[in-house]
Amino acid sequence: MKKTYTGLQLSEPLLWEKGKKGRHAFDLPGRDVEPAPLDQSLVGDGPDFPDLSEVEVVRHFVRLSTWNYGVDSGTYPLGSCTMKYNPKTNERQASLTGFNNAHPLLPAELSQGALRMLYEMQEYLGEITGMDGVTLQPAAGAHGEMTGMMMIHAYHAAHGRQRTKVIIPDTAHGTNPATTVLCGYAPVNVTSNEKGYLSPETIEAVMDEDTAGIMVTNPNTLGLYEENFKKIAEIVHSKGGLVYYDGANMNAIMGVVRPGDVGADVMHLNLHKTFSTPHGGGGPGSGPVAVKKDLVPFLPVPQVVLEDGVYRLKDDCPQSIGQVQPFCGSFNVILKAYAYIRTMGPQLKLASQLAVLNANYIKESLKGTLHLEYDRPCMHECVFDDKFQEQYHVTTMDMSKRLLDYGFHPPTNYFPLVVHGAIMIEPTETESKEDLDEFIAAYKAIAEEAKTNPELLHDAPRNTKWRRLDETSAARKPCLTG
Amino acid sequence: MKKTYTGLQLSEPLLWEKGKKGRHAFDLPGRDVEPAPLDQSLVGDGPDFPDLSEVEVVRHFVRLSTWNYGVDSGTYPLGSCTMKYNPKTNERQASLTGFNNAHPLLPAELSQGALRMLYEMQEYLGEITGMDGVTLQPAAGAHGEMTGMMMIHAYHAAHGRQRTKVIIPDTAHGTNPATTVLCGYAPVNVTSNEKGYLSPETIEAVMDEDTAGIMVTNPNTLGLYEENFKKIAEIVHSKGGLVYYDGANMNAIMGVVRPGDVGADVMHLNLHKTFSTPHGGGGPGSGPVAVKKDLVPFLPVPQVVLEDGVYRLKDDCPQSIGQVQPFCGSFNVILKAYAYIRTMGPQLKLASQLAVLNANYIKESLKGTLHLEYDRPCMHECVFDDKFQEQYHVTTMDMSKRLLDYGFHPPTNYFPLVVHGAIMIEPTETESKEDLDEFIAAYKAIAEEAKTNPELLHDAPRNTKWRRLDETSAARKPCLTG
Amino acid sequence: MRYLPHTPEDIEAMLQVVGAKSLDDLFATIPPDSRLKRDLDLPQPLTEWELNQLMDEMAASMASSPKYKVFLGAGSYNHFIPSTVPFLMGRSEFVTAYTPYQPEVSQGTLQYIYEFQTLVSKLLGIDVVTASHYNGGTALAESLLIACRSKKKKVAAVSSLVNPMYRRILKTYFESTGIDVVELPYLPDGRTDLSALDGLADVGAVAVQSPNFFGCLEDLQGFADKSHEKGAFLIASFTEALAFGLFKSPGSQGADFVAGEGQSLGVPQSYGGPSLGLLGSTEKLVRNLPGRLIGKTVDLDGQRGFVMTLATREQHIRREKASSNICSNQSLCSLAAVIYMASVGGTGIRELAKLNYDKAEYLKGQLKKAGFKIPFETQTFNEFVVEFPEGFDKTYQKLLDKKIVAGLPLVKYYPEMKNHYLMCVTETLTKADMDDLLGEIKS
Amino acid sequence: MRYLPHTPEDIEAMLQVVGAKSLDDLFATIPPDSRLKRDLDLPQPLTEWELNQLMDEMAASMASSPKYKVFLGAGSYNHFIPSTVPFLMGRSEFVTAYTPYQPEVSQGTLQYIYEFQTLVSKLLGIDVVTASHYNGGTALAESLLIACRSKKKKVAAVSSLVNPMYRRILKTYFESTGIDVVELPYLPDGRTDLSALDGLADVGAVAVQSPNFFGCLEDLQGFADKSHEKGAFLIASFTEALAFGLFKSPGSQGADFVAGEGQSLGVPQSYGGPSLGLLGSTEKLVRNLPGRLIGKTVDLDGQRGFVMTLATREQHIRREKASSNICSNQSLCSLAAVIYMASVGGTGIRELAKLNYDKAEYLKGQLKKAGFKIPFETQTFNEFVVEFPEGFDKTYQKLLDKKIVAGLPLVKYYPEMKNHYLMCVTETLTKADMDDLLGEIKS
Ligand SMILES: Cc1ncc(COP(=O)(O)O)c(C=O)c1O
Ligand SMILES: Cc1ncc(COP(=O)(O)O)c(C=O)c1O
Repeated sequence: MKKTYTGLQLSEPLLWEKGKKGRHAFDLPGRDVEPAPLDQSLVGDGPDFPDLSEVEVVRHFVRLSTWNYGVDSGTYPLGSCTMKYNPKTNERQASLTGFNNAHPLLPAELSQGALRMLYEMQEYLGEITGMDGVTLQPAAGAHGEMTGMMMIHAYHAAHGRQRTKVIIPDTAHGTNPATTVLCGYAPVNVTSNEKGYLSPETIEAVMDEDTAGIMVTNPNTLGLYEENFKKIAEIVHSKGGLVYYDGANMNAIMGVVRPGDVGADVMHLNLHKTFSTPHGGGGPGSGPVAVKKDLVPFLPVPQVVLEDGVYRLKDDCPQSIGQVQPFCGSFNVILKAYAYIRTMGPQLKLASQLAVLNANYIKESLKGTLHLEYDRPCMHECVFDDKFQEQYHVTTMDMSKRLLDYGFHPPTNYFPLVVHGAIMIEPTETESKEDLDEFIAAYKAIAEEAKTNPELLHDAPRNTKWRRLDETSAARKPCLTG
Repeated sequence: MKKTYTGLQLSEPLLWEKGKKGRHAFDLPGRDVEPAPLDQSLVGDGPDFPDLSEVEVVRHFVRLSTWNYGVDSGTYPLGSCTMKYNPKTNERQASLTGFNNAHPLLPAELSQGALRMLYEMQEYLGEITGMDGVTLQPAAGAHGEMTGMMMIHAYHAAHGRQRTKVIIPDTAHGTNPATTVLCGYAPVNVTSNEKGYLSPETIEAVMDEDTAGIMVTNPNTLGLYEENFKKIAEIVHSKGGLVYYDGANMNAIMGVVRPGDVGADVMHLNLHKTFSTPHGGGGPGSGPVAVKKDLVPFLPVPQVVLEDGVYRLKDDCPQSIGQVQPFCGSFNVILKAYAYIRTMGPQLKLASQLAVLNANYIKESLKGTLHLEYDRPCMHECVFDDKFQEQYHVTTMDMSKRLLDYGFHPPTNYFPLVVHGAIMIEPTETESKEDLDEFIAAYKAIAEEAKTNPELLHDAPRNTKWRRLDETSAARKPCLTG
Repeated sequence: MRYLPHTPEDIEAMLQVVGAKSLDDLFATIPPDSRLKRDLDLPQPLTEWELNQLMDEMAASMASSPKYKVFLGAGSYNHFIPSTVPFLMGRSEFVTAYTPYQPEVSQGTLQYIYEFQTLVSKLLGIDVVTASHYNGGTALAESLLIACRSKKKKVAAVSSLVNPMYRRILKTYFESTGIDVVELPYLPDGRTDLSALDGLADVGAVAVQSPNFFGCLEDLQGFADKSHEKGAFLIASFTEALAFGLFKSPGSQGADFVAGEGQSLGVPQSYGGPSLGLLGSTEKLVRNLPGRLIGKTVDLDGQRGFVMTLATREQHIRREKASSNICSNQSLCSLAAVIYMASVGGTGIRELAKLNYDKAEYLKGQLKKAGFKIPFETQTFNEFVVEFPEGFDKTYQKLLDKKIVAGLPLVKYYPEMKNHYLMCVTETLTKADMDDLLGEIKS
Repeated sequence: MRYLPHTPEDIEAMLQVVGAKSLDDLFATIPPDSRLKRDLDLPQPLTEWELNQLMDEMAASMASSPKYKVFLGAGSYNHFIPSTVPFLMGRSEFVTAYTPYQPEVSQGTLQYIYEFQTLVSKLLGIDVVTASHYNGGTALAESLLIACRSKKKKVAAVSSLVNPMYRRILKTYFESTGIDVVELPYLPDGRTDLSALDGLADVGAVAVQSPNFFGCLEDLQGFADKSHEKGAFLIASFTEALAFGLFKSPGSQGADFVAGEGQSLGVPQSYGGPSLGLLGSTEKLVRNLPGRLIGKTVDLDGQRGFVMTLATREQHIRREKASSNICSNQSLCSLAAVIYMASVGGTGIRELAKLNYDKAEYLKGQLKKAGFKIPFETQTFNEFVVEFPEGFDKTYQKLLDKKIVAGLPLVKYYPEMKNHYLMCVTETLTKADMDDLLGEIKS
């Protein structure tokens, strides 16, 4: 079993509790022009920032960083987030001056490298998803959802009759219903069957000519493949609806299933999950959207095209929904994902296979220890809950906090909502068998502690620099700036 | 007072306790040639290295790093080591492909950038030291000492009569006597006076025509300027000897004193100390040697020269002592020091002034708390000892270990040897007044604890991931490989 | 494959535990007719060394500064970024973490976001700022939506001098919302026509950018007063946050929401992304804000710490009732920004802003002197419009060959602005660079 | 100055505590006539941005790979270094620490050095390896010194095929020691003449490099036997440590000391420095070794940990009786090496070594086929000697213009070797690069 230790972690105040007026950590370029006169009535006081020396800045952020746990620290099986290893070579590529200092409005002839990368990326993602058109613009998964749903909206508008509703399964990520509303549709919530996925009958029952379509996450957030996906798509299509495929969980099925082959009309990918780009602290992401032929005219502009051997940005697309980003999307993120795809090639399939292998290995190894609501072969993640521990008054949260003491990042807790007290574990393929064995052993040890010494869990974490934080009072009297 | 916390630090086994055969974290380039036959009798088994994946390698070294304390973590007042801030921009410069991938035997016309940098560095160091010639070859301070002493040896040889002895003060760094012996001289040990520096009489008494010269560190390792330096140099010169100036402490006097102006014949600089280059874990260093006119012919080859606007390496110098490095020295280290000098310019003097200000501030602030053997204005460092704490059976070491619990790196202990139980504090100029105040407060608190609760100190450190390590058994049964 | 740690023996042993016969067998729950029968048609894997070569080549093809002298702004600004920023941002513990769901091991992230919120709120002169939005355009779109919804009104009035790329985003976003976006025309002085508001009814929000797309400073206070009079919120937008080092902040001029772009603050241009949407409001409106907020609290031992807070606005709690669908944000960009702001400091940001201003004024003055027309007399920051003589497009092409990008032709965005160019000068361009440009233009 | 945190008020307050009137006053103990009366005559400070520009220009002037195809070895080798190596090496806690005097907060450094010692000892097949020496040349010099001293003999026999740069270092080092360095001639097969030892008396150490400067593998076991017979130590030197991924290690062939260069193992060439001196010995001789050694131990709680050990050999304890004067070493380079070795792995290093070998053999074979002379038939690794026809120096110059550096002219180091070139091929050069070279040479 993995043993962790406590050790020295340095304290560090807030930025403005440090510093002194007149210090700086930035070189002002030499002044080579005269000061120009100014309309004083427009001049402000300037922000009251602290002044710090370079050493102070460096130590501040180095110390802060040591309070964090990342994938480079250890196993980070946060379900639904695909916290796989972020290759270091991708950072090297993304920091090349030619890319980093490129202005997004440079003439096309002077930015062929960037455009080529984007163009090829569109092609690769089209192949991976089995779709006909791709936009790289959306800034994240949720942004992709919105872009996709707006295209569905535009499609129905173009077909002469707007619809009012969208079907949302109970396993859906919170972004799905939120997106639906943002795009002017009312969500129609439907439940999954006792096996954890959608029954065609359920959809049949609600799908009608006022329904714009359905949003399905597949594999769904229980980590299960929607076995009736094709059938459901047929039902939706038969009523003139469209199928939105939430591809955030694509890490399970690259090279195995192409959503475009099984009935998806529109989908997004999370490059920052499936394609290994770092999104420290919450982002940045990139959520490309891929569509079938019928929806290609509605793709946002600009699109990257190849004409006569020259890559160009095209924005004269009359049916396009328009723009969702000022420029070409999260270029630097896309670049890292491109580097990843070029490094993996068709072996992306192996990554998916091993991601699924890892998840099933955890599922099988822990299923006596933690309660498993849906005991079926899973895809990239598995969802347990705390039913076995209820008798000891130990919760999912308690076990997660104890896991911190053991040196692991906990899984996702209390999501998906369909499982009470959910423990959603997504190991990803970059964890080795040894890593998984240690993680499994830790959970087993904790489950044992839950029986013999539940206080240990209620009191956890104890090894971390901070103990549990008071979230209630934080929300009651919000203090959002210092 | 600075408060530190314990927190989670992850454990990590040895490299070969991880991994599995067949993994790798390195891409073998594609094979584009046929395998060639081999004389099997010459073929070995290959080293029994572990096979690790990239994730395993990354986590291994990230975790190891978190067990270390560096200048970027906090105050690191290790006396005699000038642990100043290592500017990050210097790392950027040193990682440029043009420099990093340059072969040292490239024709001169194809390496003008590197040669120009080296040439200008020779010039700058000549100006800073007040000397006439500079070699950048030595790999570290001790290597510089040896290079310098070999030049003195060659000088005497060229002047027809070799000498046998070299005068070494009791405050000298251990490398000085060791170097003397390596260069074939016998050290003549002399003591400093009651004020902590050398008296001319002491030197007068031992200097003779069999003595090749003297090695003087100035400021000396007590942090004091050798007030009689000029006089001593005259004495040594008058008997035909040469003065070796150990410039490792140059951080005290840049722009204030130039050794070449006060009688030094040969000296070395520690670029990795005075000129801010990182030397994590013990190196790499760079120890350029500067000499007066008379010794220029003996400088090692190759030398970097500028002829007709082209920089070249010159090695036809008949009197040269020869080569001390295969190529041009620690190029990448010199480059960082060059970047530092170009960034500081004549403001190097201000760095020295503030280094001296910081040391004196600590000296004045702690002198009631710790015993100060030589109570005089100091240069870049000050040397206390544990005499006040003896009565509580608390040693210099105990206080240092307790300082770890407070989140500081301790000063140098038990050096220089002339002060029993020495506590040698060199803050450097990059520490702010606030940093020093916290450090002073910590020492005061510890001195108080020494009185009231000495067990705390004997038991320290307690907050670190490791407690005191058993050095005795490590040396008794050395285990140097795993 | 160096990212995949599984040896054949590992796979064997694990399959046995799982009870599957092969890796393919793991996908047995997927109907066979849904599965791909061939390998993905992607280029074969590159080694790290081949990848380096490919990327070096592609990067080398870009007309990036400093190789090119680029007088472009228009929403993306070239500013010097100290080497400490990428260095510190590159720390594994920052880069490879995610949303700070477990605050006990995420205080690094949480504290820097709290610091980010604080410094940005000071810069923009507004009470509260979120942990980031995708970019200035989406921040503006979402704030307009929220403003109109909370006012329950059907019209959003938007200055025609809001960045055209942002206005296109608004158009897209508002398509399915039932809210009308009405554009406010601009005046001959390069500012938005405040009086155009008079004719409008049912206005929930007014959006004005300052400095606006022509670089001109708007009378935000005037817009605030008039908006409030009409029962609407004023949303102040911006693309060049550095301007507030010198000029009055939008918050101090009565804006209810601020929504703009923070790329200037230490985020590389990177061909336009990822960027850093800044979004804030007065304290009253905080519960309407979309996206993450970090708040101060204490732990069980009373130690100060930070947590995600007011999450009941967010999709993962509220689902269809959330104030936005945003989930992942631009956290690493906000890290860049907070390191940058800490490095520049209060004293520095003012000097830096002044230098940007002075440089742009130099070029403006010299262009004027050389006989070119500066159509708008209004105060600008580091961008301004110049009108060149007919046929300048040929000179523009010629300048590209000389590695100078002489501003942005405006005609694409404002058809009436033929031969007008938007010029931007930051601290990265020297007087010599400007004189070169002037020399070339005049000859 | 961004590195200097002192404000004028700080300085004032601190001067007061110190009792000095001014910063100059701090230097009152320095006699006035010793002080410099003017400012240092150095170029004025550059901003970070000016520095970047200067450095970019200087770096761009270098004929570095991959811009140039460089067939040079001779002690510095171009090998691919995974991006993880600089990334991990760049961790603040590694870079900005120093000698691990306080083991409780230096276990990161201590463990990696212990791992370094272990992996290098495996690679070289020797019991013990130090924490590093300056470079292969100084490691060789110091080991020869120690060997002769501990044998109390006056002659060091050194192969004439030891890297000439190293032999120059030996010459310098031995000038003042009273020990004679005698060179052993080489044979027509490109190996050192073992029989030349016969005639020598009072030999304390024999130094042979394998692969030698001509790239040829020496009969180390033969040298070991003969050296031991003569009561001398065999010191095996090397410049290309990667060779031992494929060929027998020096330790396994009877060497008492190994002393060579580890730059190949993940350390950038960087115009020759800093490099990585590797120095090791059999267990018996460990107390003679110069420089740092890290040993395993436990802490008070019995937890495994590491410390500097056997320090009584070192100058800071033993002063004039130390086995060497070395103090700072090449620790960060050893960090690069241990990360590199861990990345390549046991399986990988063999394949990589084989690939180097095969590539060099390809070029050798093609050159032979094209009619050029390969003077030595002995087994080589990734370097070999070729003799080109008279007048090849002009072709060589022409090739430089085509960005090809066609090996090292040997005549500078071996006057008898006119028109001979030392060619090196590592995994970084492709068949296409070699074919280009061949095409150019033949035409
Ligand atoms: C299934 C699913 N859909 C959508 C999203 C939203 O993606 P993003 O966070 O990039 O907006 C997520 C993210 O966690 C997800 O897991
Ligand atoms: C005074 C003095 N001289 C010489 C040296 C030796 O320098 P290096 O460690 O670079 O060999 C040192 C290093 O600590 C020193 O302080």
